[in-house]
Amino acid sequence: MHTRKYFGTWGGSFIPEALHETFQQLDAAYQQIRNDPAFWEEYLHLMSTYSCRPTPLTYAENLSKHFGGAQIYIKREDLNHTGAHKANNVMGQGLLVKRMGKTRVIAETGAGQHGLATATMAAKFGFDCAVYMGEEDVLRQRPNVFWMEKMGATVIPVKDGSKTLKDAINEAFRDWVTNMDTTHYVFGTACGPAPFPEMVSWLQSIIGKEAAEQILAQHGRLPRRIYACVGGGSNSLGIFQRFLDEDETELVGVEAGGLGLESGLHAARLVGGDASPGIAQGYKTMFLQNSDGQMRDTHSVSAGLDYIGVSPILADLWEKKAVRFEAATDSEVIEALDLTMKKEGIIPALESAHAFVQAFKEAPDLARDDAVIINMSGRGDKDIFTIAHAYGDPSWQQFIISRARQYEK
Amino acid sequence: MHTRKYFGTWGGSFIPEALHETFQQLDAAYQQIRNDPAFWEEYLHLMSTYSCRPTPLTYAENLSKHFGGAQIYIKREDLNHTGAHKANNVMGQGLLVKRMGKTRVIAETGAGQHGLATATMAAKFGFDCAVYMGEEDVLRQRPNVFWMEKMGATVIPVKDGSKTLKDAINEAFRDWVTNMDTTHYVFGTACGPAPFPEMVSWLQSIIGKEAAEQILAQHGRLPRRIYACVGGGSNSLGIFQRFLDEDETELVGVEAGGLGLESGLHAARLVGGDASPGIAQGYKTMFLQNSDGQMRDTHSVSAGLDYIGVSPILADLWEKKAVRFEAATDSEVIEALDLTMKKEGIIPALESAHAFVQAFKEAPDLARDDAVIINMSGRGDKDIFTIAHAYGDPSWQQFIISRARQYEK
Amino acid sequence: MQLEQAIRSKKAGKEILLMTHIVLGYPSFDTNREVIREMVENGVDCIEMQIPFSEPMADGPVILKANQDSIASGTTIRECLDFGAEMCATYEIPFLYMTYFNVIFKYGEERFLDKARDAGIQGLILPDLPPEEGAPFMAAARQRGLAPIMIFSPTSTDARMRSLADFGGGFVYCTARKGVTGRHSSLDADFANYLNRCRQATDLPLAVGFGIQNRADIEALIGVADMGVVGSQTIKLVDEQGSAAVGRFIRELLGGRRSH
Amino acid sequence: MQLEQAIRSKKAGKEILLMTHIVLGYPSFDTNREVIREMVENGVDCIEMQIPFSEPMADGPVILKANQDSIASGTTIRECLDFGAEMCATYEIPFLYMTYFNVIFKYGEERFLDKARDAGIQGLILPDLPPEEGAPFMAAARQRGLAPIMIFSPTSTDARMRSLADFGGGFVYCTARKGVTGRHSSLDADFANYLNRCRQATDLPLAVGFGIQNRADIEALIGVADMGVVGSQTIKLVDEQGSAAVGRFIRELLGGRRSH
Ligand SMILES: Cc1ncc(COP(=O)(O)O)c(C=O)c1O
Ligand SMILES: Cc1ncc(COP(=O)(O)O)c(C=O)c1O
Repeated sequence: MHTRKYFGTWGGSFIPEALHETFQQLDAAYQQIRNDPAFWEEYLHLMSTYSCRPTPLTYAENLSKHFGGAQIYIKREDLNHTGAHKANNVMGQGLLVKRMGKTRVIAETGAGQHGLATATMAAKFGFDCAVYMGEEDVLRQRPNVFWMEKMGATVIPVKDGSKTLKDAINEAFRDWVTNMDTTHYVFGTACGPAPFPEMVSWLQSIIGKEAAEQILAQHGRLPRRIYACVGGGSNSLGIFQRFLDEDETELVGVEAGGLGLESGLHAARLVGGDASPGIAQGYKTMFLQNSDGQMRDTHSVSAGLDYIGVSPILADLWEKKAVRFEAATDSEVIEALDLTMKKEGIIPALESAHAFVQAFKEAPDLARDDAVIINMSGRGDKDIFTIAHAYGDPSWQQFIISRARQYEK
Repeated sequence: MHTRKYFGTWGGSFIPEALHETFQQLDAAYQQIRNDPAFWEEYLHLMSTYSCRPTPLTYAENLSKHFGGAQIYIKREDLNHTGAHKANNVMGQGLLVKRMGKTRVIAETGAGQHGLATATMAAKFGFDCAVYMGEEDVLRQRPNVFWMEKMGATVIPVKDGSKTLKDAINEAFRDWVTNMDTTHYVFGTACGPAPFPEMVSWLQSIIGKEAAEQILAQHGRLPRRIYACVGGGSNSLGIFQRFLDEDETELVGVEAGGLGLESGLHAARLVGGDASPGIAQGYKTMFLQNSDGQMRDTHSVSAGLDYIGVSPILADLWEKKAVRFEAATDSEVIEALDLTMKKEGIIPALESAHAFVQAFKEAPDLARDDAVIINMSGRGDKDIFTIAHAYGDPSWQQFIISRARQYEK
Repeated sequence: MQLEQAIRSKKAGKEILLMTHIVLGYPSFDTNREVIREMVENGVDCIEMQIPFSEPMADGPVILKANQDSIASGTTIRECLDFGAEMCATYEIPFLYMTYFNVIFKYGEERFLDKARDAGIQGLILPDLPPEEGAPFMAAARQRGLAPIMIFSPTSTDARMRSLADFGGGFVYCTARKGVTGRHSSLDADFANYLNRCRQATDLPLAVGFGIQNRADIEALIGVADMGVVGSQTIKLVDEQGSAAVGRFIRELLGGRRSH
Repeated sequence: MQLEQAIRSKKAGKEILLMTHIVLGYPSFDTNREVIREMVENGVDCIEMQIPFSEPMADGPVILKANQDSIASGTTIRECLDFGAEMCATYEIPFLYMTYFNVIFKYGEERFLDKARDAGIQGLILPDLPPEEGAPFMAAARQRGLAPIMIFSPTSTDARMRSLADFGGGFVYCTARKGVTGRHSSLDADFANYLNRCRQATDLPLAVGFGIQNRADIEALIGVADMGVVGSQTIKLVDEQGSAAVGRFIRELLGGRRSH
């Protein structure tokens, strides 16, 4: 097979000339692994011995009863090593880097999940590792920074622009354009120049392959709907791809509605009318930008969905109406998180909780013998600083204050 | 089969008369599940759909090379739902509580791991839940308290005695002695009055059963040694039991050496000469106590090993020399943790890191074709407050201070 | 059995007997001395002296704290045993030791029993030593004339009570309710039914404790039990008002009855 | 092709040409005006005017910051196009637009090209538009007499250079090294070899940029390239010393040569 560069009118590879050869090599290496069944075997072996694949499909009995409609199943990507689906992509690219003979990896990270996964992979494979992270995010996500450093990675705070994910991506490209001989850029989601969107989606497709088998075994037939949150698009594509040709399954991507689509403070690119087609960070998709083509600030309670662009593959599926898109607001997310913790003893990441919101809205109207799957892309305990803050928990505040006192002495 | 009350001269059931009937019922219920193969099936189903069993056995290639001796394998209990082996015990007891028809569970917790696991189980099964936790621990382990509360559990700070684990256990018994009609006490480790030591060990035996199959598949024969940390003893017994009759496998339990055995500031009951036989908290074992039989304060960097007693089953195996015991100091633990993060991208819990210490000491002297297994009882990211503190990380301190400023306004 | 006889003969002239409780070394042995004097002089029939233990799992907050403070202030088992001997030598009423089994186990079971017998102690209350674990120890106590006091609980079945009674001596300690010491008990119809079951199960005198706090509670026991037991309430009183307040409290509990 | 002719005829009388770079609206259009005047008056042969973009992935810290500050201060594409027209009308030297493709894409490709042509702009530098993506756009530019400037990198193979050259016009922009703008380049043996490869691949004039900072760098280009490009260095200079310092800097770069 050959890499698809365009998905409908979306995608492409808008890269500086200095990276032309690097991408040629990457593409060749990708095609090689893609066409080599031994690679997928090696990948499966790694993921089942180093991470916890197959991840379980959990039947959420209490939530199902609570809503009284569809039977709700949760695909547990949170149980991956490092706590999110990000590991699937990163470990796969790690194997690729080994084949390419490179010795250094770089990555961008927003919430820190992808950075942590990359630092982990680098430790495991013995690569040098630098992680670019917006200065704002470094400040907000100190625990992840701490672990990355402890894994031996260098975390480089990016002080430009909005000091968040998109700026970290630019900075990673600037590094790559200098060090391409030794270095592979481990892109964290199904965005960026080809072959990243396709390659990342392919590595993540393990989610949907497992989920299909599991739902057939547990429920006896395919689900009516699948819900996944959409940041760059990797976890949603990961679970969606397997079901694209299944007529009985509707696919629902949920974007970050932030303070509401009307507020302008959100990160919704495919719902609401605030995004428009554009070309940035090496690819063409729907971007949150102003009429001059300058990228806008985005907002979401979840750092991992707080991004200006979206996978070109999803933009295409959106245009073709093969995937339906919805948005969940910050406050809906906290509510869904709360209910899920109380009813099932499960703590979704704030990102993942977006998918829960939409599933909860729709489950009551489905039949009892319908199943829906929520892709739980990651675990929420990484978000304690954000979540405890969002709840305004006074004991938490007291805890932090007393810790600080200890350090201020 | 019948419950073993005594293991050698250790164990027993030293309980107030008010609990006599409760223990009779518990024992009967336990014997029923133990003799009912359907229970184990149900347990396996739950653990493989709600948690991530079988947990992987990871080959630690880099560490193995680093030490140049035995091949090091890591049993990944950290990948369980809620992040530690505690889930095995708790989910099993959850199924038992359902069978007994009780509607409320209580638990003691030190680090918060067992409390979190119990709160999670209670949410899943729809039980009311109260968790007793020493006031000191509530202050130190606020993140776990936060999550327990969010799962709907009531966390009750215990203000008596040393305000730590042992006091939480006493307090849980006081609750139970009042509310036994509705309530089951989910004991967190292989200690306490019969049938807890045996029951908890049995539920944890899933670890060793899996590990044996996995090491045979991956290494071709049984391991030369197995290392596990020893708090109450549940994770170590969980992996050891399957191998007790295997002559080629030596079992090594690692206790908390704290600031060194000579310092007196440790929690070593079976190594060093500081503990003596005693009877407390409902059972007979080796306790860290003074000559009057008053329990001593213990110390460990890891809250989960910081306990006065140890499983009576382990005391017996110690006496019979069926398990060798060693101790790891706080500083050795931090060093082993550091190396494991850098070499393998894996973050052991501070408790688990004790097992790593001893394995690292011994691996170089074993042959290349020997395998050793380290039982990684839990993940270390729960310990960020302790670990970042132990490293004296200035950015972490700055982070906490700036968060506190936000709250002090 | 020495203790059983003592209880029976004391009971002969009274509606009900009163047992009180102190924690040794709390707040000090000197205060213990004063409190016991007040108790004896004001008509208490029997006193249980608790040797403190760091893990008193069956005690509620008041006694728990007293145990811990006593240990923290340095109380040793030797001091407790010496003090017990002093009290037995000073007063004529029966004294018992109450403690948790580890204290005895560590001290040496035989050695402890010998010391207690030599001191003149008449019984032992050990809330964490059921006969399944303690039968040999209980036999050794009886051999020395020390009564092993059995505990009945509302959760004990009739059969269980009968079986417990076989191991016991002196009297039976019936806990008025489930739970630990300290909280007030309501002595209602269920309670009456329970005490009736206790009565059926044994011929030994019945003492009732846990949450007995005032004269009304004591009155409710008249006719159904042989002895009331007041524990936490005296400790609270001494904490708040000092040992001098104990005499009046005891007189109130006994409905004005003076010492014999 | 207009631009190529201009370059060739300028080069005829000189050892080497000089192209400079400004970021439009940074720190202001007024300063841009002064800086350009200084540049033209002191002998600059060609100027690339960068229309700022929020995500300038190929630019280093100095130009990156200039882009962002310009946008933050409210610079619009309309202002940039108007300013470009003004400069073309004021000075005779060739002006180019440098930007990232999204700016043009959002504005409308045809509309942008028409505006640029009407203004008198002679070429376009678009570091994120390789011919694989931009061939039709490049053709449309050429139709309007706007030269699509191709970029060669040391990582470009000979074949790739030849293929790129087919799409280009005006001159070829050879980046002196890998990486982004701003950092100093060492113009060593590898560099000579690289420029030789560039020369083999195309007949178009060769401009060399990325890290050209002083007269020595320019001298090193004499005989091997047609034009040196100075970017970040001028921005830093204006930041530190104001636009008045630009004239002397340009004269230094040109080795004392005055404007024609
Ligand atoms: C837990 C989690 N879920 C979802 C996302 C969103 O990314 P994507 O849409 O690529 O899955 C992130 C990104 O950081 C994440 O950490
Ligand atoms: C991660 C972890 N490991 C080990 C332990 C020690 O307990 P045990 O010896 O029962 O396995 C604990 C107890 O909290 C724990 O949380």
